[in-house]
Amino acid sequence: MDSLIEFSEEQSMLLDTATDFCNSRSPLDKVRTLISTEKGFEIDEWNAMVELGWLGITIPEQNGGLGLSMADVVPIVEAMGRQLMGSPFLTTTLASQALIHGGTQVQQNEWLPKIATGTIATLALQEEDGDWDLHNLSAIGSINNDSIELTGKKTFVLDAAVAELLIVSISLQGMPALVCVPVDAIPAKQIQRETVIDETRRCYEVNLEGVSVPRSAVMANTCFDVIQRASLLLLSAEMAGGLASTLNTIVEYLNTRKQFDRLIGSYQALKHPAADILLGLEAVRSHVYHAATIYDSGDKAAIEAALHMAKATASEQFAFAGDRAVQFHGGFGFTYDCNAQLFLRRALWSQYQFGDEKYHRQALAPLLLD
Amino acid sequence: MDSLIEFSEEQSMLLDTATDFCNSRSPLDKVRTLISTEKGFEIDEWNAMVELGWLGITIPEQNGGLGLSMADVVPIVEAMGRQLMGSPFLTTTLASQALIHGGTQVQQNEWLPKIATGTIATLALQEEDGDWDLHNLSAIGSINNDSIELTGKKTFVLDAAVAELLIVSISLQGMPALVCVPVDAIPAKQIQRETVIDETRRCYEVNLEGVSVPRSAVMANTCFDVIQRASLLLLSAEMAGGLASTLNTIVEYLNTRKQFDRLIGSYQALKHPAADILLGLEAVRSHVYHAATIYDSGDKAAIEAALHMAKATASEQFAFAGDRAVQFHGGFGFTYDCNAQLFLRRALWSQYQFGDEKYHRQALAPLLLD
Amino acid sequence: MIEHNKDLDVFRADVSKWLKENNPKDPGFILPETFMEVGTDQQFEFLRDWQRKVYDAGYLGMAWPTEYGGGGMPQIYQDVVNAEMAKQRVPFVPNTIGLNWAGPLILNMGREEDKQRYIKGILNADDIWCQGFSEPEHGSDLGNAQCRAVKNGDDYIVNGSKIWTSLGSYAKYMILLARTSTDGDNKYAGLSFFLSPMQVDGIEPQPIKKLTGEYGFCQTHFIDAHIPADCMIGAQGEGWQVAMKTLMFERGATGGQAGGLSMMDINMGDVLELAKRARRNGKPALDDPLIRDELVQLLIEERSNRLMNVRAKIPALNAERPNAISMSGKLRSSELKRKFTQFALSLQGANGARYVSAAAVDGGRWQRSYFNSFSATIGGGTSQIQKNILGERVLGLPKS
Amino acid sequence: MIEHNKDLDVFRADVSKWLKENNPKDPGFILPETFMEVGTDQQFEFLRDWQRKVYDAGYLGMAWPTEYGGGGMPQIYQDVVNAEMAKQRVPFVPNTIGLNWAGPLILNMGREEDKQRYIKGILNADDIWCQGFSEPEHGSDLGNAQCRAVKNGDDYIVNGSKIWTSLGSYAKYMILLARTSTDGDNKYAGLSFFLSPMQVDGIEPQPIKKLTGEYGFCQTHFIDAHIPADCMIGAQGEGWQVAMKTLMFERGATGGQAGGLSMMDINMGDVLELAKRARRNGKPALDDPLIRDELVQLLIEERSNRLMNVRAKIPALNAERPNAISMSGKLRSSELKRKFTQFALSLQGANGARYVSAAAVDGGRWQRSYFNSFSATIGGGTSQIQKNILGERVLGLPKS
Repeated sequence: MDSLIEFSEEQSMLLDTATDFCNSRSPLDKVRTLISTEKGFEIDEWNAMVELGWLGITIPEQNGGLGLSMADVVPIVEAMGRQLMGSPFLTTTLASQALIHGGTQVQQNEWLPKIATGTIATLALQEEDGDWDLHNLSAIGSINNDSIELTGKKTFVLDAAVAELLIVSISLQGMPALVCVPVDAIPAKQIQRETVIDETRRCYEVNLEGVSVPRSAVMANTCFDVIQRASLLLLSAEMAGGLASTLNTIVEYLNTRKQFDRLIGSYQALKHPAADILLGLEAVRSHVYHAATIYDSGDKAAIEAALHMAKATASEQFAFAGDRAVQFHGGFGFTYDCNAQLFLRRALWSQYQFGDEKYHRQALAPLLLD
Repeated sequence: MDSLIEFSEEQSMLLDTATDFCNSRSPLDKVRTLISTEKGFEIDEWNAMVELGWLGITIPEQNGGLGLSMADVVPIVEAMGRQLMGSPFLTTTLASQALIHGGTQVQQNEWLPKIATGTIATLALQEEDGDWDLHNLSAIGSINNDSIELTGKKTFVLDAAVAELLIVSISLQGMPALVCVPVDAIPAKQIQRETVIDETRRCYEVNLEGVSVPRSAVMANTCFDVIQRASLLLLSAEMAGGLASTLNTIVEYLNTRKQFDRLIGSYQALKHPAADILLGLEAVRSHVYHAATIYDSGDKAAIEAALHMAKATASEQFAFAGDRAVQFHGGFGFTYDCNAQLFLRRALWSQYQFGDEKYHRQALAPLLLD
Repeated sequence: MIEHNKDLDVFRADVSKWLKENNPKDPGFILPETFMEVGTDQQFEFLRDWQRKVYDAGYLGMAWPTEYGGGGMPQIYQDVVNAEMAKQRVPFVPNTIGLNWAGPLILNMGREEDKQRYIKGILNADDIWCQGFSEPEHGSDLGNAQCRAVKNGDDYIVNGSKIWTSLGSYAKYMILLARTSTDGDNKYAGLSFFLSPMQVDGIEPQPIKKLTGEYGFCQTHFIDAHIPADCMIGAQGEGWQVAMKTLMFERGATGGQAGGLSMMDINMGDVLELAKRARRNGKPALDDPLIRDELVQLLIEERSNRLMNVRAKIPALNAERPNAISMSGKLRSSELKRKFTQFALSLQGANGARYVSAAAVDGGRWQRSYFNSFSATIGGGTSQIQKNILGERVLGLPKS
Repeated sequence: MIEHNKDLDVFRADVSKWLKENNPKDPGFILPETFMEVGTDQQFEFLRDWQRKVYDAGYLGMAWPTEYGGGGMPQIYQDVVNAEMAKQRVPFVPNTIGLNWAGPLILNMGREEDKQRYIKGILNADDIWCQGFSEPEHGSDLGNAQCRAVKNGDDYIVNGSKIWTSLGSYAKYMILLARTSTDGDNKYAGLSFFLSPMQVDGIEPQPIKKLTGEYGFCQTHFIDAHIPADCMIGAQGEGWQVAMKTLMFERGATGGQAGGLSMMDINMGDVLELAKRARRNGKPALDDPLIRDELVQLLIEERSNRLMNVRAKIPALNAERPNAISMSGKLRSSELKRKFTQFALSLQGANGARYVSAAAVDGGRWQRSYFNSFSATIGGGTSQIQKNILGERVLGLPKS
């Protein structure tokens, strides 16, 4: 019987490296500075990540990557989450997963080596109605001889302004499909920045009107299942990191701030919820590393259940911790200067991407009960 | 615009009288003594209540009652709930409501004057499957010339062993019906005491096999709606009383017991939940007296909503308070000697009679949302 | 009584008509929810003008004495106006500290000259008031205020810092709690209360950015600021008592407020309305059984709060703990608001992650409301402290 | 490794077979869930006989030294037995204090003669042990124990009272924490630890009725009871350290327990199974969307606890707070059990209000389990104290 959680030497080293990297490269001061920039990240950091090989972790060796597993990406994303890094790493990794599992040979050969060496790619899956079911699409592709004419809008497209490749979901002849759209194919003014609650993120609305791609842009496999799984795994891992830092922020304040001549951390009204948040964090990290452990096991039902649990737990606990972080910082918590809001905003953004806790619990019900 | 809550001089006097009565007649020591008795109450107390006119409050004057409203019963039942009195008052009052709103002229003239002067009556509505919907019946009445032969079992029949009249719900020619069954019609061995979680209550299983009543025993109106409303009102009122005493029990212990050289009430881990229970109590009492206020207003939708809210809130808050009462009494709370268990048991009994909080919230959904 | 009620009905109709005709149009920019969130000059001017208009129509300070600018009428008329303003959801009147805190206090214990000087300007919004109770280092611990006021001739010289001074940049006056003595073992006895001018050298309100990303509060710095000694209200050393009295007015427990709407109301009715049109996961949010149950729970809680507030007025139903309901009002309403605004995000599916912008559901109002809800769960004594108060003062439990 | 695993598989099959053949039949009376709930002689004898049978088959104390009656085998074999016993849901072995607290302690720090004297009797259930830590007046505050032991020649004379002595009426020995000194400002330094005989004049276990209505605990009174001085384990004044070490064994953090099943397991699998056959409001409970969601939440929580316990063994994933998971184990499992047993009542509709009897769902097991669940949320440090411990010792927050 294999263990429910395994953590390799390799993962352990990646966690250490990534933790050091993110701590030094992404202190919260810098996160705040980057909020006011257009791109939201620094190219130096990006290049350093490429240098470390992180963009190629899951890319097969023949395409210039390391050929490792998603479980090896998890510690990196967790470390980034701790420092609220607003990097295109997450979405680019997800795009490469889509290419690996859904791209044609040609698409893989064209894009994967580029991604491994620093080309940014992203996914354009969401639409205006906020539907978490990726199959419900109003963006449409019409076949016109050898090309496909796109119409409709995609929303919450991460880092679209800096991506060279967008993997776009559309309805094609009544069926969902994914197409590879080079950013050049989209007029710049049709990529508009959106205002999202997490200011460290860059999301864009992409208007597909008038965009045309060759028929060869259609991917071989509309691998929504792979994308969904990969997204839940990495989002949950990132949330585990954010939650850990939220707790640290709370604990630090509780150990510093005095009220009525006592350190406020001595009050059970704050201490006990802090303990609850600790237990939430330990639960979330456990679900994340369990999901990472079985991710490639092939046991579909177990993987689905593990990922739904990870995201449900992460959403609930991180949102709770963010909310309490603001509250427990008192008046200071109500200010923009206090870091509590950074965590709360990240928590809310993550909670509502790819399904919140109620959504995932409802998905779990038939898996666990029937 | 009439006020959402009105409380008459009459009700106020009844509350004072009942509080004094119950405090002196039903101290918790005595409640404990009565637990080990077969009937669970003392005939002296019963006679005193009859003397005070309480049994006739809602009975019309022409039938020997006071012709007042259910709102006037509420303060009495609340006071009884505070002292965990295990009296047949509740079920007898509900039975007289059934007679008033569903009985034939003959039935009313026969039974109501008796009840006003101390005859105990009860309702036999529940069945083995624990269904809260009173319309689903497996007990059956078969018409045989001028009589009706009953079969099936009724459960949770309060005080059946001392009642002279049972109002029994059956399926008659495929339709729900209520029949008046004098206790003499039922062989004594077919009335068996049940073990219920609240030891101050006396519930019985009544086996109807071989019981026969004349056709005239069928009531004029199968007034489940009236019974349901009256039950929810009085149960919620009784629960408000029980909840109030649960809080008092907790507060007293928190102000007496020391741990680590401090009164335990100084710890926020106990103080704050106590404040939560206080707010729960204030909410429950408010719902109860609001429901009492509009009970006879004729605004059916408002009355239904108010009663569902009262019972939902009472069930949730009383069960929570009972649970916390045991926990907060620590080791002592784990003993039978501690009064916390009395309240928890009462809370659970009440929670599962006539629908728990989830059931009533589900009933509220169409009323409030659609 | 019937005659009187009939008059009131006529009056109510008049008010209703006036409000319908005078309710200002959507200004084209997002309005704040309370006076604590006034972040731009545009917003301030719009609301100040509205207050002036309401006052000029005779609908503000109706129960205040005529000699100072009030209406001299029974309180019931102002109550009717307040209810109609809430019903029609007109903008709020922004001089909240003046209307609800300082005004009632001055009318209650001010000298004749104070009343002459301050009351009318409060009502017509010429003189905006702000509040100087909290300090950066002492949050909920008001009694521990360290802002120092030292007598110097006819003045007090003030040094220190106050925080959460809403409208600080617009205010002409501040109700200020400052320490005039550090002697004695009772920290409360060293406090005094001032009706302080704000346009004085050495008083510098510095706007603070809120977690919403907007402005609305100030930190007010006092650097050797000279305040005339006759601005003190109550005797020296009685500041704590005056502050407590002020807070009683604030909470409306004793009446005396000028009236008018003091905030943009958001309630469960709005959440329900949102649930009816919002889409969660591509489907109507109201179709989801878990969403339905959460809505019912929140509606019950809102109803509980309302019924409690009604019951609080019936002494026979509050014999055991007469203050439980009134003392828990802020806790109950603020925590409910935090909960339901947070819940409102979950009705929006992926769009729950948007923020104030045209593409967001209702322009991002719900996200902003959730963030702003913390001002009430933190300000005026955090929810945690409110529970202490309930435990200690209502239930009689020992101090934490 | 493969060879070893193969042996283990054979061994597991043997154990499985033995248990199937020897699992005692339903005794016809309701069995307790843990050693703390043994309320009748019938129950006690049934369980004691079962423990003896398990020991005689070689399946208890398998990793304890052979010279004292143990099996002298690697721990893994006992682990296999424990897992199989849990899987087949055989009755538990009742001498819990001996097997999991006193035995490991004696083996760890007892003298040779102690080991010779006590160990075998613990394993074969000839000598039942009980625990004397808590006192009526000092619940969770073990360090404040007041039960007094005064040296008198070769004896200590003990006066005072201990509470929650499970199996107190059946026990031959007690692990006793008593105060041998009241000097010094450190209350802990005055405590000593005894392996005390119970059949001594002046030691009187008095059964306590639990909130369930059953018996199972005693209050043990000491009235001038003479205990031989050589029953002390550890030096005089070191009782606190010995007690803490004992609690480490209890929690299984350091291994050393004799093994065997120590309680009747009730878990979320049972609740789910109940939900599948129970009727709520006349319909299958599992049809109700709110019930379904609560079940999912509880199943997630159970899974969280299990995964945490697995992760706790991987140092690289516990670098920041190595003790968080192990120190929260009791809190997590006991609170979950309280929650899910309470929830199980709600699956039963009106029948949730029944109690232990034939007519109740599963004989009333769920109602009784809910009541019994408080023994774990209260005993061994209440959940409230567990959260203090997490806050203070794991998060480093200041003392309450």
